[in-house]
Amino acid sequence: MTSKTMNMVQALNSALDNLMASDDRVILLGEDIGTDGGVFRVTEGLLAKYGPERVLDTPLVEVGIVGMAIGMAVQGLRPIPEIQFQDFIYTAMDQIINQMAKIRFRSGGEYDCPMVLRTPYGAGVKGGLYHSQSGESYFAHTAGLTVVTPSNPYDAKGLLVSSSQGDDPVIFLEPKRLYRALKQEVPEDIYKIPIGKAEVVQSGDDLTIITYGSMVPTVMETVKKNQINAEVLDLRTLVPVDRDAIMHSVQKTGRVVIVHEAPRTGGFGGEISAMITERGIDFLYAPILRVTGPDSPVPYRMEEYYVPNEKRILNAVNKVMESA
Amino acid sequence: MTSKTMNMVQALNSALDNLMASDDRVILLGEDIGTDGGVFRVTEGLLAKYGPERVLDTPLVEVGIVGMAIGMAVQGLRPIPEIQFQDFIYTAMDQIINQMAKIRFRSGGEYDCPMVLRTPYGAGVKGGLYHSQSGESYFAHTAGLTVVTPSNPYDAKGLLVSSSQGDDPVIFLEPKRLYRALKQEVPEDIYKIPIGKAEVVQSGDDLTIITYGSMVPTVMETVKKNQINAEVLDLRTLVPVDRDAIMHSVQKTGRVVIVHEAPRTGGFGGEISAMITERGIDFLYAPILRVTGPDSPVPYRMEEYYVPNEKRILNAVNKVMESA
Amino acid sequence: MEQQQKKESKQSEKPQYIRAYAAMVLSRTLDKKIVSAQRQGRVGFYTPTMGQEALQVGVSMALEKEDLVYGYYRDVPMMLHRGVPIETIINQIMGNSADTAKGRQMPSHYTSKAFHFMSVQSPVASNLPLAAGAAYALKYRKKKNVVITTFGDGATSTPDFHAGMNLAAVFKLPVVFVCENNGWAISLPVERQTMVEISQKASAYGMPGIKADGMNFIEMYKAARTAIQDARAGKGPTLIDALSYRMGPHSTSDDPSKYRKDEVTEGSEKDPLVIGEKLLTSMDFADDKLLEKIRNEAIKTVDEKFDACEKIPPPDPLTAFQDVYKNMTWMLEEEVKNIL
Amino acid sequence: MEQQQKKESKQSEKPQYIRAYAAMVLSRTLDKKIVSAQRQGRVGFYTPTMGQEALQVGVSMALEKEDLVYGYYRDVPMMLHRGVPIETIINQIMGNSADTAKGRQMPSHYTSKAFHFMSVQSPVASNLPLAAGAAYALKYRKKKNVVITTFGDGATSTPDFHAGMNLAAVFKLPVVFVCENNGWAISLPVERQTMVEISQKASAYGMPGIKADGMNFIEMYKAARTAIQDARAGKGPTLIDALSYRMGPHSTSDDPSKYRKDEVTEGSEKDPLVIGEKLLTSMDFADDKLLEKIRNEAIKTVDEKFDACEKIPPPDPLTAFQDVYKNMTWMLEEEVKNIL
Ligand SMILES: Cc1ncc(C[n+]2csc(CCOP(=O)(O)OP(=O)(O)O)c2C)c(N)n1
Ligand SMILES: Cc1ncc(C[n+]2csc(CCOP(=O)(O)OP(=O)(O)O)c2C)c(N)n1
Ligand SMILES: [Mg+2]
Ligand SMILES: [Mg+2]
Repeated sequence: MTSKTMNMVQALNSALDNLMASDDRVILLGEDIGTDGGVFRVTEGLLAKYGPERVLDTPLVEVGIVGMAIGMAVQGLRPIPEIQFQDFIYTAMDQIINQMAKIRFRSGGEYDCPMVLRTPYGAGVKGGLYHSQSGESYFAHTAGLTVVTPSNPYDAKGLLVSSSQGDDPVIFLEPKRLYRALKQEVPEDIYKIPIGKAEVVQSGDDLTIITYGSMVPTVMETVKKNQINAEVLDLRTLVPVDRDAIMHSVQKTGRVVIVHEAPRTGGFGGEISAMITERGIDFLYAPILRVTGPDSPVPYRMEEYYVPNEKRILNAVNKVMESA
Repeated sequence: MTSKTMNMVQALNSALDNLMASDDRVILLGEDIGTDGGVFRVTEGLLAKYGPERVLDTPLVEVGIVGMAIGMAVQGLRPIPEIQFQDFIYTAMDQIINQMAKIRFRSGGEYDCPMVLRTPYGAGVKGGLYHSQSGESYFAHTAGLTVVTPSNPYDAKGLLVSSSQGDDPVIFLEPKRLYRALKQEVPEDIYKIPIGKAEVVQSGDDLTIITYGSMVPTVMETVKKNQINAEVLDLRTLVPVDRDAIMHSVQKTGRVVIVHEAPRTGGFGGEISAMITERGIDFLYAPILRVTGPDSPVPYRMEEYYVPNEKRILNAVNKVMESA
Repeated sequence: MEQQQKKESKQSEKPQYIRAYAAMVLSRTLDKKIVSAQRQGRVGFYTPTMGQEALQVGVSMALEKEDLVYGYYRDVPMMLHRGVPIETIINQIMGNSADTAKGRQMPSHYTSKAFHFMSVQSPVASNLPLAAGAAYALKYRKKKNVVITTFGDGATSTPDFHAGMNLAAVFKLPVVFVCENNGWAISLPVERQTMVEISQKASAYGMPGIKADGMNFIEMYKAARTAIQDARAGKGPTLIDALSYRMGPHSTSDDPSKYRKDEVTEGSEKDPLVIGEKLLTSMDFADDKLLEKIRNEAIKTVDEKFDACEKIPPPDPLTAFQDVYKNMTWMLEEEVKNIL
Repeated sequence: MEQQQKKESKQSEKPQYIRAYAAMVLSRTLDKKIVSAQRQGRVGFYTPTMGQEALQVGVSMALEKEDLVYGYYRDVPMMLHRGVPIETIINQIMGNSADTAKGRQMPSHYTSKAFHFMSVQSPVASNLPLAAGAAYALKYRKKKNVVITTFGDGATSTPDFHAGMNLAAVFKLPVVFVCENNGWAISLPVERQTMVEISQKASAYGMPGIKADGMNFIEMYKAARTAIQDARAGKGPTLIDALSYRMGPHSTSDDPSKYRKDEVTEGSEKDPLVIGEKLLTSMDFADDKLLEKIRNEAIKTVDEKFDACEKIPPPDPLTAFQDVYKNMTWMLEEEVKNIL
């Protein structure tokens, strides 16, 4: 299998290319994804290669993009709609919560809805409060949806392929701050990374740091730079989350820090924390701490104060390590 | 102050009446709230009393109801829009998340958005998956929103008055299963119950049961019937939640059960649990358990299996009490 | 001779028309049965269809077997005419173990994949963008079928109407939008829903807008046929404003006396069934005896089937938690263990 | 004599027209300054306005001081014409401590309550239902003011357009919908956004739809004046399709060469500024010298103000976390303590 050095945008593009080549049920639709190649270039070249019947530049209507994709999926296609920024997904929220997530259930399993809703999320491009949101919690709380977020090019491709070839609707959240942040060797052929499995990015004994998506590199840099003997888990799938990987690590280390970019209150970190403590507290040596975005919108000029950074992660790690 | 026996619908109606009588900035708008008096009768009689300029029967468009209310609020009125069922609020989600919650912030405080978005939520009327949802987590995760849910007629009125007379936008979730479930003496005059304060419904020493809205009566019945020496907290406000009341009780009892109707994953129970454990685990004698709706849509015929009940609450209480 | 031919061609239409009328009668009979059963506490909830039979049957007459319907909660007459077994409808109303949707949905939320009837959702109009997507799938697969999507007059104010209409027009999709304009959205009359006639809305999207007499099943059939033929021929979508009247309450929970005086009553000359009868007799397709027979058969069928379906046991509680995903998540497994 | 009168009335319009032209020039000058500053890394992002000056100034000419504007990210010419200080705009672009919105929003998201310019959001068209609500508030208070809301051609496909238009029509609100139809929504030409002319969309709501030459500020002024007068007189809303052209890229992040050939270039005879100059000279309101003076003044103003604003320090980091609620929540206080 030949491979190539790719950033995340290129890896996603390669995944879409493979998926479209191997299955004519795969259709892309969204704003500016055709002629323009997508505002982040994820779909570049695909219109030329697969034609306007499979790469649809749509009018400006997210509820229509998602709703139309659902209709395609219900009738046997495998659409992959794109929402230009996750911040603009909310007009489609009714389609997501009341249609996409519930079709299999409400039809008694007669119909299903295999599709992947891709969207870039998170801060990092100085986009202010409307181009920086991390809304994973809204989706994670919606039964029927699978929620996936990659943290590197290799995973991005493998997870997107698995998402599209699965049987259930997937919300696929792409951390835009990592789109061009790092390059990796990525196979040019199609391959899968399983949904529902976390990755142990680094083994360690002193504590477990649980994170995902946009925060993985920040956590890893902090851990390396400060030589922290942490086990770092990259969840990769938020729903269904990898309970076994989490519990395995936590029972080993007895100390937990959770890191995500979304606001703390009602963020996915709360779920992870609760999940751990309801399975027992005897193995915990310290309070479970969360390092998250604050309960406020993402500011433009002061973005760097918003996003969790080395200092804040280190603070939490130190606090957790100090506890008896 | 004269009072009257009222159910929750009547108490809410009385609050709206008082608010409208005392402040001509208060405007109601929504589907079927005028001539029909609202499908649950909460606005009954108000069109006749205050006229069509203050009680607006709107076309069928939630995004418009909410968006128009925001525009009114920005221009100095105090609208109280109604969404007929919380399940149908999602087409307005962009207005809620990106406008209502962010106007004060994004305008540097030049504009504000004092309004109350009322909506009935939860199961209990055999409404199936589209007339039974408990979506409080979506709102609780949205910085800028205050989230309130009453559990009895007296609180319903006092909290609605406070919500409408406050300075920030409020999501006001009315547990429809309790609309006519119990009656209380409720003052006919206007009064307030403070936002952000939980109520200790029952004092106790063995454990703390934290709940809110639709589940309060179920918890209380279980506790009374089984003579459990529990401290029962009714949160009343989810955001900002009453940290002090929670920590005070939990530090006293050392055991916690959280009960809500919404699905577990990403539910508000996770937030409460995480909030407690990040403040310390030394005072906990047992894992924090959650009794919640399952991670599935609410079924029609088998509704009673979905909603937390005595058996499940008791199970959790027993487990928590058994822990050393 | 011309006269003669006309008569013959007319004669060949007879079975089709009789079948249409029979479906209307069956639906009306079932409607009344369910409403009265609801009053007796034997049914939880229902949205009656009375007044919308002719328009739905008219549309259905113009459809082919493999055409897709993205309908809504009042589409019983259309389902019956398309051949959906009456049991499918009653079992759904009961939410019993024979229900295609396993008792999960509120009454009036039907599913029948076998008859290409997409499962009904409650949020008004959110089937419209799906209908556009389904039509896209047909077009992409070069199938000669069309999609019909139905919705009420209130639905025209929603985001999903705007989205579905525009997308269908922009991509020139084989979909026909049928507004079952019954004059009311619960308590709001259509005159306060919008300042224009519904058919007028088509002009904002660049598609034809047809106003049709939805109380006359033959008129409706003709209007639908034109639109469906156009869609099938690749000429793109049409909006049909099917003028009708909601003769019953919005639902069994609704009390229309709060907000209106009923304008069309059963058996009056505006009743679509009465109009249908007149059409059939004036064409010499039916006489009172035949009509009577059809009515009696409907009553017999409805009574029998209703009683039989009522005896079917409820679903196994476990089914209330299945089909959320293809395979049950560990979370749900854990929760179900606590519940059952 | 008639001739004479006409000339006099015309003469009285002169200051108004010169002021309009000056605002267009000032906006164009600022536009170019910001774009070049962005290339130098002195500005983070910007959505140029080139090509939309005439339409905006034309609308603004027809407004009164207390009228409200619910605008969008390209409304710099309108703001300047209404008298918003140029510093307000530059400080917003910089996100510095003098910005009305305290550096919280991306560039091009202006706020000026002093000039009744509602703070701009990014989600396309979501200002429209707000505009309807604001208009309701004016009507309720029996004020004689109107609301103007602006948005692009792409915006017409959104839920919020449909909602705002219908509500304004149903409640007969004093609001004018101005579609700044610049032909493109990023890479999508308006012909693929919808199958009809934008003005046509008004007919779906029962309001007048006017097509206006948005490249000619006087034509635009006349169209806007009619609509605004109607709204002020209680005749309800109007939709104006202001035909124009996005002469620049969608934003400084966009590369239009990927999807189009520019059709209107600066200084060409389609340029709204060139058209404006011709109008003024043909009416004898201005000669080359005056035009030159206006241009030079604009350059001087822009250069001076830009340099001055650039020196203003960034906001105190704490301000990034204020105004979420009137009073900071305990959660945020706790979090901010960890952050700062
Ligand atoms: C989005 C949404 N809002 C509100 C409701 C509650 N509701 C159910 S039916 C209905 C009226 C629908 O009227 P119309 O579209 O005319 O259809 P009809 O019932 O008259 O056939 C309303 C408001 C809903 N189901 N969905
Ligand atoms: C709801 C929403 N979807 C997508 C975007 C991303 N986006 C920003 S501007 C734009 C195009 C807008 O086009 P138009 O309405 O014609 O305005 P113009 O930029 O041409 O002035 C898009 C797609 C957005 N801001 N909001
Ligand atoms: Mg109707
Ligand atoms: Mg445009």
